[in-house]
Amino acid sequence: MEILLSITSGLFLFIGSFLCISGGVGIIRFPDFYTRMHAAGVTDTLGSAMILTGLMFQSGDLLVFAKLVMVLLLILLVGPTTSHVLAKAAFHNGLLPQGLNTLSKSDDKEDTSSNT
Amino acid sequence: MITHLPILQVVIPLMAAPICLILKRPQLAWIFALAVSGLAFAISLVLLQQVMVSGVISYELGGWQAPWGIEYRIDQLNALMLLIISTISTIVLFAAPESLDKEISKDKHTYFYVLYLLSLTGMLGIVATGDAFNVFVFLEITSLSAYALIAMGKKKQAVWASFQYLVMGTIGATFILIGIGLMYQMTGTLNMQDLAQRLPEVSQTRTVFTAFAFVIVGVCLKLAMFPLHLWLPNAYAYAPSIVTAFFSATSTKVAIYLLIRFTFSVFGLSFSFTTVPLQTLFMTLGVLGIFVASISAIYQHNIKHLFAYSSIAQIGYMIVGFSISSVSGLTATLLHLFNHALMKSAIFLALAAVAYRVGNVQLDNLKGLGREMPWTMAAIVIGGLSLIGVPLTVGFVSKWYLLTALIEQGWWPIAVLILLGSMLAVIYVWKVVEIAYFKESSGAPVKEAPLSFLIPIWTLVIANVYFGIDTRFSVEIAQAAAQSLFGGGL
Amino acid sequence: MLMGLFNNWVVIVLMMSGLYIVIAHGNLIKKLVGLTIFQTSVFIFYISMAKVNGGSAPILSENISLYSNPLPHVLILTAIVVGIATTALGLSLVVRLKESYGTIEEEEIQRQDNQQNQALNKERDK
Amino acid sequence: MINIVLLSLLVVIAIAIIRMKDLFAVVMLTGIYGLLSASFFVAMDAVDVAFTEAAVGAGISTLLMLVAITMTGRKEKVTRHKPFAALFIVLITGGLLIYGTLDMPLFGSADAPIHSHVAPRYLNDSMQEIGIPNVVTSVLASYRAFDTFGEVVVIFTAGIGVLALLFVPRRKEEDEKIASINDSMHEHHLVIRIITKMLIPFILLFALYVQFHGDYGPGGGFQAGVIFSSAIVLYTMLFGLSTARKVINQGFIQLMAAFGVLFYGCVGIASLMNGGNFFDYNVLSDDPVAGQHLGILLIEWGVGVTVAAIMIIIFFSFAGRRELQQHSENNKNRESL
Amino acid sequence: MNLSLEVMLQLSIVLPILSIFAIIAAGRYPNLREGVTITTCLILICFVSNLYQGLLSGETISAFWWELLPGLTISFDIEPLGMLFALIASFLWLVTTCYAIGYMRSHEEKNQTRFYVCFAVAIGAVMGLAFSANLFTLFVFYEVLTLSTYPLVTHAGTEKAKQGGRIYLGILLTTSIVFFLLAIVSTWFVAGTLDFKLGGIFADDVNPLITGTLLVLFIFGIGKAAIMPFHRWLPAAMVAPTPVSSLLHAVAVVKAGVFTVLKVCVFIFGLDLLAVLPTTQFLLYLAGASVLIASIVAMRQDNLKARLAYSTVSQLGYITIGALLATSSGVIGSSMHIAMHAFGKITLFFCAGAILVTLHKSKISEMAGIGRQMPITMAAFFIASLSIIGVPPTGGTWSKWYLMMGALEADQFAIMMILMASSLLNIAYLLPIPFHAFFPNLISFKQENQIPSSTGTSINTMSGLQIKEAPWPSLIAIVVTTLGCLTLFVYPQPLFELASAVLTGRG
Repeated sequence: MEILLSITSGLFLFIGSFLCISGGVGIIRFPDFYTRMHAAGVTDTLGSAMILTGLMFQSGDLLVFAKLVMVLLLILLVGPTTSHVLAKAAFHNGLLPQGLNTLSKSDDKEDTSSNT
Repeated sequence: MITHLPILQVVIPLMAAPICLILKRPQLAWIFALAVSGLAFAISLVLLQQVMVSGVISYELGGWQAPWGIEYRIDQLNALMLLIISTISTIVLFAAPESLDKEISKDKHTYFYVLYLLSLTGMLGIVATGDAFNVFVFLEITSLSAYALIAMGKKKQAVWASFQYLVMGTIGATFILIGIGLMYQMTGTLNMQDLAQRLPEVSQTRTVFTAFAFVIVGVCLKLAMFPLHLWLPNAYAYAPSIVTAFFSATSTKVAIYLLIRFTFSVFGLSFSFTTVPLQTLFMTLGVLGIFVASISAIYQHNIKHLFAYSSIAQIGYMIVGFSISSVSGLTATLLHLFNHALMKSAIFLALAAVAYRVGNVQLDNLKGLGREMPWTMAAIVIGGLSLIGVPLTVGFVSKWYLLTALIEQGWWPIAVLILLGSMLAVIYVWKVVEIAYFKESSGAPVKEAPLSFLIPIWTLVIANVYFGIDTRFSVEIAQAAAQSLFGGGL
Repeated sequence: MLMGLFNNWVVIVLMMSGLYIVIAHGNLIKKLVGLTIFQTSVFIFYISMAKVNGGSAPILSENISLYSNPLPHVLILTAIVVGIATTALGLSLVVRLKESYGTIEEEEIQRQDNQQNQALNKERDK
Repeated sequence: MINIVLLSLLVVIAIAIIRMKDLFAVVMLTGIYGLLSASFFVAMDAVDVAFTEAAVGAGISTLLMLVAITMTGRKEKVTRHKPFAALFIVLITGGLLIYGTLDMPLFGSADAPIHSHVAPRYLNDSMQEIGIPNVVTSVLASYRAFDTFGEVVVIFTAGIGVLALLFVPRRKEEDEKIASINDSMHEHHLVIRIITKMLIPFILLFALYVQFHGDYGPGGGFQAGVIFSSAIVLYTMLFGLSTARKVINQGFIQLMAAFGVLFYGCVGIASLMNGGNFFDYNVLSDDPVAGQHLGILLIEWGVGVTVAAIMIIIFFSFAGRRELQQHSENNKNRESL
Repeated sequence: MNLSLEVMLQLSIVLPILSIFAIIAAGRYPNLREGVTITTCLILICFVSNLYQGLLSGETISAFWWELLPGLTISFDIEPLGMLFALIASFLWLVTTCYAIGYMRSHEEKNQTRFYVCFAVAIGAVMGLAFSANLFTLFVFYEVLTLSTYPLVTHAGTEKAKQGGRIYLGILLTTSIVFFLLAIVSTWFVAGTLDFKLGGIFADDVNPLITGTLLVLFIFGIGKAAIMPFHRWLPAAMVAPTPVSSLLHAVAVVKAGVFTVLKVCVFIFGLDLLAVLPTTQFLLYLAGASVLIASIVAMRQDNLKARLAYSTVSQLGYITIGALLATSSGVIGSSMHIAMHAFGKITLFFCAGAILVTLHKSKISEMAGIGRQMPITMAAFFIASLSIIGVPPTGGTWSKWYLMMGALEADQFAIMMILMASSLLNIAYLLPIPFHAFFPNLISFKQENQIPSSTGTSINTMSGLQIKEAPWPSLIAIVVTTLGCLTLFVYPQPLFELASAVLTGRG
């Protein structure tokens, strides 16, 4: 039973760390902002989720397990929101994705001033 | 209640600050602050009397023994400092509301009083505590409230001066923190008296030497000693006049107290004056400080700058007294500490009255004030005379002790330098007198300062003269404090 | 020997970089950043002093016997808050300086002050 | 081994900060610097300190610097005005420090004087005398309670100082104008507002957990106060200062700050009344250990309230100043149009 | 009311200072104010004469006020030298006051109240200085005297007055702070006490080098004695109105300086130690040089008051020489010379003031032929200059005589030569003035006889030219002081006893 648990947690940890490394390489290699942000998004959510589940298997008593579950939920909630806000702010400040140079007027609304 | 006085001395002004914030109206806040400051003054008097009778008072906070908990040790030196700080703060507070009307916008007065009480608490806390790290915490309280108070000045240079003071002050405080850390690392304790016992064994190690160097440099930054004094003139010149009056008489004095406490009580006399060439270093810096500061004081156009530089020169005197490292030398420093507090607060309060009536304190605005504001100008003249050290004033007493201490050691060339220094004081004081009394006033005629200024100014001036004549009180305490410092550590 | 003192030397490098930023850089925000770094490195120095090899966090529990020293941790808790207090005050000063001087570069502020003093002197000499 | 990696990373970041010209990047790096030092503290078994450093060093100070940068501009002038003098001073102090480290006890050695003189009593006796497992909290709140009191006053002073410098008296007619802008921005922030609406209760709950968990694990007044204020700050950033001021008006928050400090002091006065020395919790109730528990709980509560109130005051002052600046710009643009 | 002598001693110091409140109170009514001043002078004179009687009858009168610093007390003790100085000062205060009444009124000086207040404070300080029992009290009153006379010197309030005041205060404060204070502190440290003792307070084993340097410090420190390098303040103080310069030159400031020199030489060093010190010789020649150079410079001065100022510098040189000769007759000569010079110089200044007020002339070149208009003043001027020169009918002869004897005893022949030469120089710069006044060569007299009218008392005489004298109170003062010069010659007995008692201790 012990060996099974440690193998699965080792597996999860391995996948998680692989995803993080790929995200890191992605940030360096990708051409422009948005693609780079996509790579960061990957590490942010999936990579850390994998590592956390791996740790869950390692954890001894229930309290630590519960705390890890809560951290996982938080990450799943906060991760995508941050990347969303990052993209919105970039887009709002006029950073266009590399290929496109003009935008069709329909889906863009100019608003007065962003808060911060 | 009597046994709890040492802690009440610090806690009462401390608790008064938030209460002041709750009493919204500035008038109420002022009365409350004045009452609290008066109470602190009363407590410091009782403490002084107790100390003179029964020697050192020790008070364990939280009921824990000394090295484990924090301990308050009050001996003659602390009691003298507590008395100076609370007296000056009470007297200066009298003139606060009138002077603030002209210098700070109405809605910020309550904040001013809160910060004033906090800086008072900080200083009392530094002086009363017997724990090294506690000194750092209360040092931060004083400095933070000082940065905020200075930045409340009406001109824009005040904010810039306050920022420079913040940068230099924080570097100084962090140096002290490093010094305390190194000391803690070598001895394992933070209590000053415990440090004094455990340091001699490790005193030959290089770490303790570095700890000593860092603490001294940190304190000298706070002290505005000669090479590290660049922040003081602007900070005192552009701060609100009440703040300058209060800080000129107390903040540098607290730093000198720290210097004396660390070199004599914590590191011990033998270490600080033999293993470290402190004596020659401080002697040269002190004398250099006197000359450079006095000469630059002569060329100033703004009077507050002028007297700020003269403060640096007077600190030079204290450093020279300190560096003699003899009982009479230390007595001279402590006396000058007490006297200089009286002199400078009187002069800066009088300048506050001038600023209140005339608006700004450039030298040319002072033309003809000798006739229009006779009482205020008389106070400045008497303050100036005691700066020079004319007999029957406070300045003469401390100059006399400094000279005897110097000649006792046989260093009469330095005694001559000191006298030449006070000669420079004659020049810049007379520059002010000549403009006030001999030039005709150009602008509109100016009324005499209101009574709320004149009463504190003239209490200080009378104290200036009284303690110049009846010196029993100040000399006795200074001697006792010097004896105790030389006698057995704490 | 090296391993033992490496820790302190790195901390000293951090402290000195903090100090360098404060002194060398004219931008006031950069100075405050330098101050924060300088203070944080002092905290690191304190905490690395408190570590005992093999000891665990000073939370008493049955099976652990060796603990690190809790006292520096208490001191640093206080020092961190002192650090943030100074930074907050420094930043408010910088904001006020930007409003009154229009710039947060040390030389420009100094130049404006000097110009104002010279103007004062000229008008007085007239 | 881990701390060497962390320290070298810190050095890299410090060098990067020196080189960087864009202030926004510098502030971000400071945040990372704070976070890395927090993780270093965890490696050094200083869990309480790590928690505070993460919350305060990485969180609030970066936030405040960001707000300051929005007001003072991002670009730093290139010229370094006195590099050699700085280098000279830095080398001297650095050399002195290195000279000082030569006789220091080795890193992590158990026989260093600090482990043998004062600290053992805390580790051995604190369970009997105070009875809470987290020794750091017991030292913080009971043995050296006055230090923490001084430190609460430090944060109170900073709060009042910032207020005194940046206080902007509220004017009625402006509030309506700002409220209108907020509503128009609703769609712009739609996603983040809904997420924060879901998150804020949990942040507040977590703050309370940290507040009362201080005795058993890392946590305590400071961290709780900072987390509580970060929830409020998040709310302010998204829903605008005027709505936040409606939730917590200026008078109330100043009252809470003053109340926190007074509450802390009153615990001490209470122990004075009962005959013990200042901050002597044994006299607070008949059984000394229960007295210690009560005392520590109360002062942690005092610390938490003060720190939360002050952090909110500081952020409100900065945000208020920023709004004032924006209005003056809008009025200027309107006149120039 | 029979006040005990001790109370009288303390009152004589406190009375002038208390009188300033009465003077300020009576500020608006000039007559009342002058009345108050004169009554105070009279009371002071009777106090001092009582004390003089007490001294003669051999009583030791001393008083202790308080201990300013541990070991340093403010205490007073009467001894002959102090008595002599106090007598002169109190008597001349009365004379100067009535002179000032006449002068101030006719010259319409503004803020006269301040003049009388500072005058009273100065006299109080002089009394304190005269009766001080130790060097510390002396130094305290020395400084009070400097500061109280500063407003007098800058009385006019003009730019020139400010310049004069600046030099006056600069030199006096500098010398007193840098040299005098240092000397006092070192003496206190070396000798252990500052109390005046007849044979000197230095123990025998103190090596002469230290006491030598101390003597130099003292002589340079006492700026008021106007030794050559530090005499600049005297001519600079000439800017002040005449009553002030008479106070300065004759009554208080300068006399205090020389009195202190005498006290230091006799009571701190003691004559026998003084004789053996290496530096005494150098200081003697310095004093001699200052006498000669001052007299030569005085000859070239065209402004009468400037000439009198430089003549004071040279006369003070005499007294310092007398002190430094370290012989009994030298000391007697110099203490008598204090009195003689006081009366002589005060008369000269009164006449200068009278000429200024009535004829608005201050240049000596314009003073040819004024003897006809102001016969009494010019006669007084003539007698006073005789006293300064030291010619028989006036008191000056005695003091010059004893000074010569002193020089002879100490077989300082160079000093004797200097004394002789300077007496000749005195004649050269003093006598021509009255001579031209009475016997102008007739040509120059005719053209400039249209003299502007003035408020002086004008008595028509047959010679067709109006006699215009100084206002009557000033005239009285001049006559009194001239008579003083003469009586001092005819009846020098009490002065001589006092002077010789200086060395033998009590009366």
